[in-house]
Amino acid sequence: MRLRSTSPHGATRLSTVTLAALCVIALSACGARVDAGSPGASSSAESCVDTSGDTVKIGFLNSLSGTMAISEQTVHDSLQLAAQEINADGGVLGKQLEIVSEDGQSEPTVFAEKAGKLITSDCVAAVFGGWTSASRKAMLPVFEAQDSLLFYPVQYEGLESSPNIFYTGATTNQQIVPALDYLAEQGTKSLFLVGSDYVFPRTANKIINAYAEAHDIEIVGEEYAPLGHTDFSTIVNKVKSADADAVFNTLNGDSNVAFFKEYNNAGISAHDMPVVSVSIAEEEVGGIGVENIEGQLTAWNYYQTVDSPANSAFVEAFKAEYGEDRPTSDPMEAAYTSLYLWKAMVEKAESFDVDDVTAAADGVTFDAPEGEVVVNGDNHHIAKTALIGKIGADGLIHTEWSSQEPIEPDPFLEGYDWADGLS
Amino acid sequence: MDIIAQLFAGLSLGSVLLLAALGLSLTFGQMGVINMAHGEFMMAGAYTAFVVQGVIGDAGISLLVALPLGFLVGGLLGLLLEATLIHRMYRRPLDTLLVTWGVALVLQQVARDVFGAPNVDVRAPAWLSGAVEIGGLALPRTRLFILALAIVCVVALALALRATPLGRRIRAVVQNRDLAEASGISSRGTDRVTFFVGSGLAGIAGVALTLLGSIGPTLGTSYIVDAFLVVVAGGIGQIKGTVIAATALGLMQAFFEYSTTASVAKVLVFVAIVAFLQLRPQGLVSVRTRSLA
Amino acid sequence: MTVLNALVRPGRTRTLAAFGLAAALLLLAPVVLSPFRLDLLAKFLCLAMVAVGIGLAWGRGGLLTLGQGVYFGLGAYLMAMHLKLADAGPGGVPDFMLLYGTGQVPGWWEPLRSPVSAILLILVVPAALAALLGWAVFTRRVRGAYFAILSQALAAAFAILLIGQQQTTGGTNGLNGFRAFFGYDLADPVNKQMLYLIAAGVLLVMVAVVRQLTVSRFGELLVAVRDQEDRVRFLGYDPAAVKVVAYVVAAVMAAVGGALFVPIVGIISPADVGVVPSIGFLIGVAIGGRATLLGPVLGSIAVSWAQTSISEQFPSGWIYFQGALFILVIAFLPGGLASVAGTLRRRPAVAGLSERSPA
Amino acid sequence: MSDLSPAAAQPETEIDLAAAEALLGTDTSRFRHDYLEIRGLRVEFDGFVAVRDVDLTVTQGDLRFLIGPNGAGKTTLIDAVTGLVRASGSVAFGRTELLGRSTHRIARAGVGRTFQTASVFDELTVLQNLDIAAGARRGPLTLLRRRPGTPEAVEHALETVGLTALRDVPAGVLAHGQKQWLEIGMLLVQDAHLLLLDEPVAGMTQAEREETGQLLRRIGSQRVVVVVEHDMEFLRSFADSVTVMHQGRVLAEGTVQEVQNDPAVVEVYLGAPAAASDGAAAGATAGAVTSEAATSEGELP
Repeated sequence: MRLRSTSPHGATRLSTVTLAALCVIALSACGARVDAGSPGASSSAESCVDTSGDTVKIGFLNSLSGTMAISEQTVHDSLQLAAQEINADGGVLGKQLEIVSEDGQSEPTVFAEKAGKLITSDCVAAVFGGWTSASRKAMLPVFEAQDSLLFYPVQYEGLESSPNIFYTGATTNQQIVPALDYLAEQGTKSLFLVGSDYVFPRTANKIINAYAEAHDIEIVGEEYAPLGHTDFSTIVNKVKSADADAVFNTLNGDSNVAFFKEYNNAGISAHDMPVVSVSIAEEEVGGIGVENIEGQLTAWNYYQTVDSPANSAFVEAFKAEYGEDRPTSDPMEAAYTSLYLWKAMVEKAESFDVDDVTAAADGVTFDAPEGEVVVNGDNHHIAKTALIGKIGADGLIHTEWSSQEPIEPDPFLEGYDWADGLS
Repeated sequence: MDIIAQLFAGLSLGSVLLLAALGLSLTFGQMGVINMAHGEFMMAGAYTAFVVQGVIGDAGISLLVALPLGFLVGGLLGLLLEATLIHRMYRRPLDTLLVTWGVALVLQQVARDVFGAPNVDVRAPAWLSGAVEIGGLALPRTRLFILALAIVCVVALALALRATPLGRRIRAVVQNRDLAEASGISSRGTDRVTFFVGSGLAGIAGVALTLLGSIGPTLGTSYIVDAFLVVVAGGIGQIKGTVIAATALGLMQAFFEYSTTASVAKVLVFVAIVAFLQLRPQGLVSVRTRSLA
Repeated sequence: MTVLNALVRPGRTRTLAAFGLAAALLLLAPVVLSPFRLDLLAKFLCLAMVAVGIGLAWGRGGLLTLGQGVYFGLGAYLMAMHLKLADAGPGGVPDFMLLYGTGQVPGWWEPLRSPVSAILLILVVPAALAALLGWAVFTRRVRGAYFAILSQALAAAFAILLIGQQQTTGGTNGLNGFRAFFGYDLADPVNKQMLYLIAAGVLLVMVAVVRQLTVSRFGELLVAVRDQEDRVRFLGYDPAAVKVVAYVVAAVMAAVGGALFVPIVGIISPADVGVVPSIGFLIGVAIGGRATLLGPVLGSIAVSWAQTSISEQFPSGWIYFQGALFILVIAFLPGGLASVAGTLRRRPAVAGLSERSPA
Repeated sequence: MSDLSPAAAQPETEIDLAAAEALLGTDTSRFRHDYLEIRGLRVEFDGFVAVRDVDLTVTQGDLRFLIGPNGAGKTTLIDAVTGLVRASGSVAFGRTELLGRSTHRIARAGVGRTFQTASVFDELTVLQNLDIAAGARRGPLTLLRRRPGTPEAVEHALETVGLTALRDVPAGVLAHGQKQWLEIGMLLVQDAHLLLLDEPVAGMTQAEREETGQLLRRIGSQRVVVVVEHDMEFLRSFADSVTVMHQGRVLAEGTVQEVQNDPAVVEVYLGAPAAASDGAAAGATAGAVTSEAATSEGELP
């Protein structure tokens, strides 16, 4: 009996020895490889994009599941639409586009992983997608390391410029600054800032504070709610007692619904204290409820109601493809535009090679639904026209004010004196 | 005046938490089942309100129809869950947590596939829009309505548990399953009814929440952690504890949020609960039992 | 007698053989897999480290911890902070602080400049937090569902805290864009391979540690505490101390997994540490067999692999699949796949799941 | 599962008193002349007084039985001594005051107990159960290593309670009586010097009772032992003295004979004043006590 209970001892020792041996092998092996490969040999993998056939692969990377699916699905849809149109029209440089779709699952790490897969396993010529800043920040090192291209279609907080990313949404001087210009023009003397607690609202509010100081506007309150926050009675109480001329709203997603219902129920009207939102597009109006948000303001570069032939064609094609009840919005339009811009760049470069495409990018134009846009080759953003809109009873947004002409992108706000020291 | 406004905000938040937690205090508190899909039953209630409004149109009537219907939808989902999965797991309470988490994931995705990913809107009836002015204080009607609804639910549940034969059966099974069975009470039947009522309350909470926030597939996830904290802090097996804990949490969140920020307030509330459980590990109100455990 | 013996004690030779096989496969992987797939596998191994710890705390100790993301996140953030500081160079300021913060490195970041103290902190900080929290909770006899819910709330609070401290933690963006790992260029595929081998080695060490813990007297005591906490108390032990040890070991393993996750994946953000990922860690453990040694590792790797490959095919299919896994495995196969694979082992594995409800 | 049913797989087991000598013989001088002294003990649950004004002294060599109707406070008394419920008054074991200490510290002071429903670690083997019981004073390094063999005390305990052949069987598959013995074995290796046994022979066969009684008597000669028991036959055979509790108080105390003849005891058990002091009353008492034991099975643990 005793023998049996002691016998396993040998086994443990053996396993420990095996383990130690394995670890030594593993570590010594890799040590050697590092010595051999590390100094200066750190070149990124050669591109494996195959352009020899009559198709070329591109990647769409959007969150089709998880919390961000609500927004990113729409971007995905309009990217598909653009690809179909381009293919029907003969493709790019005579090659049909072959779409590889990946789901970012609303998680930055998955975006990084899938970006790597699209570039190195699927060998796509360019990737279109991303929505949250976190997902873009997660993908950025991947695209830089692999020297591949990302087209990012959403307005964002600026302060970024990567040679491997084209930003087709607005940067701050094309959305937030014009909105402030508009408010100042309307005689706004005090502002209350409400935002979700993450990078875009915090950066936006930093800019707003600097602008306000230079333009004699008083910031009477600045509140942040955790992402997904659902109870806004306290924040609305604060807004109400602050009694500002207007509210600048950088809340994200679901929180907008709770905020506007609370705002309305507290008896504050768009007339007393208008709210300017920078994250609410046509898609979101339905979820918030038109009755809760009618008359409030938004700042974008595109509305479904924009009056131009290009937009009529876009809206018509979109509705034909996805249904009459589906509205079009700014990020959708920016995504749609991004694919056409890439096409134009490739055709100008007459090459799918990343270096050739970026070299050819400067000055490329496209007659987008929002109006003509021009690529800035220095910072990889595009010149866009700013539009302040008012939400109507029909659930659509109607332009109230326009910057009249495209504003040159300035992601680091270098052209604004008051913004010194912001970045 | 700000203090009074915050007092109301806190009470109102407390009433929302209470609605979310009341059903849990039955299923978790009385039956020991950790139902993570409770939040999704709330979501089902909210979508019920959406569908009902689509059919009826009039916001007022549809709300009044949706409340009992939401109870029914939540309850039936709960019944289904109990009958297919939970009933075989009463001896493994921790495992119910993971199983119902799986159910929650599936229900969320079902909602996404059926109703689409974007949020939908349920209009509040005219008689609930705007605020009631009392001494210069504007109290939103929707919040007053939810406060009243929470009170009604608590009173009805307390009466049902105390005064009806069904309630007596529920309490008997909770206190001693074997003895109750020996005295002829069908514990299977009682379990089902308890789960039905608990889940039905989640449905009602979901309908009520359409007045305040967004209606989307992830509606439930925003409430589930807070709701469980309420039940834990309130103590097992007593509605009284749940009511006090919900109110206290609501007030704490409102006042912390007022003096700091919403993020910090959430963290502070959590710290307060951990500290509180140091003092009273069994929660506010606990039933002493003479057993080893 | 011998039959009974075999029933009670998992075959040692078999465990050893499985261990050796796993080691061989791990060593073989770099030869067979493309760099991208190898990177993925390395990431899975990091997640499997969390699973090994959960296997000990939950499978053996009955501590259903829904907050392992906190320790995973602590390890990951500490490592990420060190990498950011190292990239910035001596006295330098990480790029995101220049953009979104004050442009100053906060004092509590400074200890992470030195590689040695960074590694020490990665081990010590999570261990200290777990010890403190575990001690507070377990000595007050908070257990079972209460413990699970508290640990879940901890994960929620931790994520909110990280998001709220944008200037010093990167907020929702998290920390990313690392160039080097202790002086080795992260863009170099050879160094990626080295990272993979380190992860594989660390994982094997962890498995060996857990094995030693489970076959030791401590392992028996842990099972005793799981099944009859009060009885153990009447024998003169403090069950809280036993639980704290298991909890701390699990926390440290999660932290190390997180620390290696950072250079391998290149990013850590609050989305990887909150409530949802914390529960996600459990599914692999449950599928593999929570009370077995290799079950959690294999289950975790299998689930990660399934997540990647299924979501490549059917975007929303993964959610259904994950939900179905939770439901089917936990409800109908509580011993995990290990209980099917080894019919001989079935009895102890299944019996291990009858918890005594605290309430 | 079915092939593991206790009846099918297990050999007969029996108590080995000779082996107990080795365990009890290793007695250190630490606990010589032990005694349990309870003074003014009071236990209250939310206003309900479960135990009040209890004074009780039990010395080494006096195998004490504690009896009383359901709800008399017997188990609560043991709970109070072992720190499971909060109590006021004084409980001293030797010179050590036990009240106010945590349960595991009380256990380390040499107090051990069993439960009405045998509580062993079902998933661990008999050997592992005993090894854990023997190890409360082990250092961390010992704990983190595998058991190098069977400790001597555990070996003796296995022989004493007759479970040597079943040492590697999970305790969960043991027969009811065997579990009870295992618990007693655990108390022995735990080196408890105050043993509190809650219905140790409930559910045992007559032969098993006899053996258990012999063992308890042997233990009682060198340890302080308190047995809560309803079985009057067993009590008469083995008790050195008896304490009767009723409604939280001590009703009577003395030898078996004295207690059986106590009018107060008779009144409690029969619900009427004792008529006469003849043997009939005593017999009636015994009968009443036994029948009470039969109903006590339904009592909550």
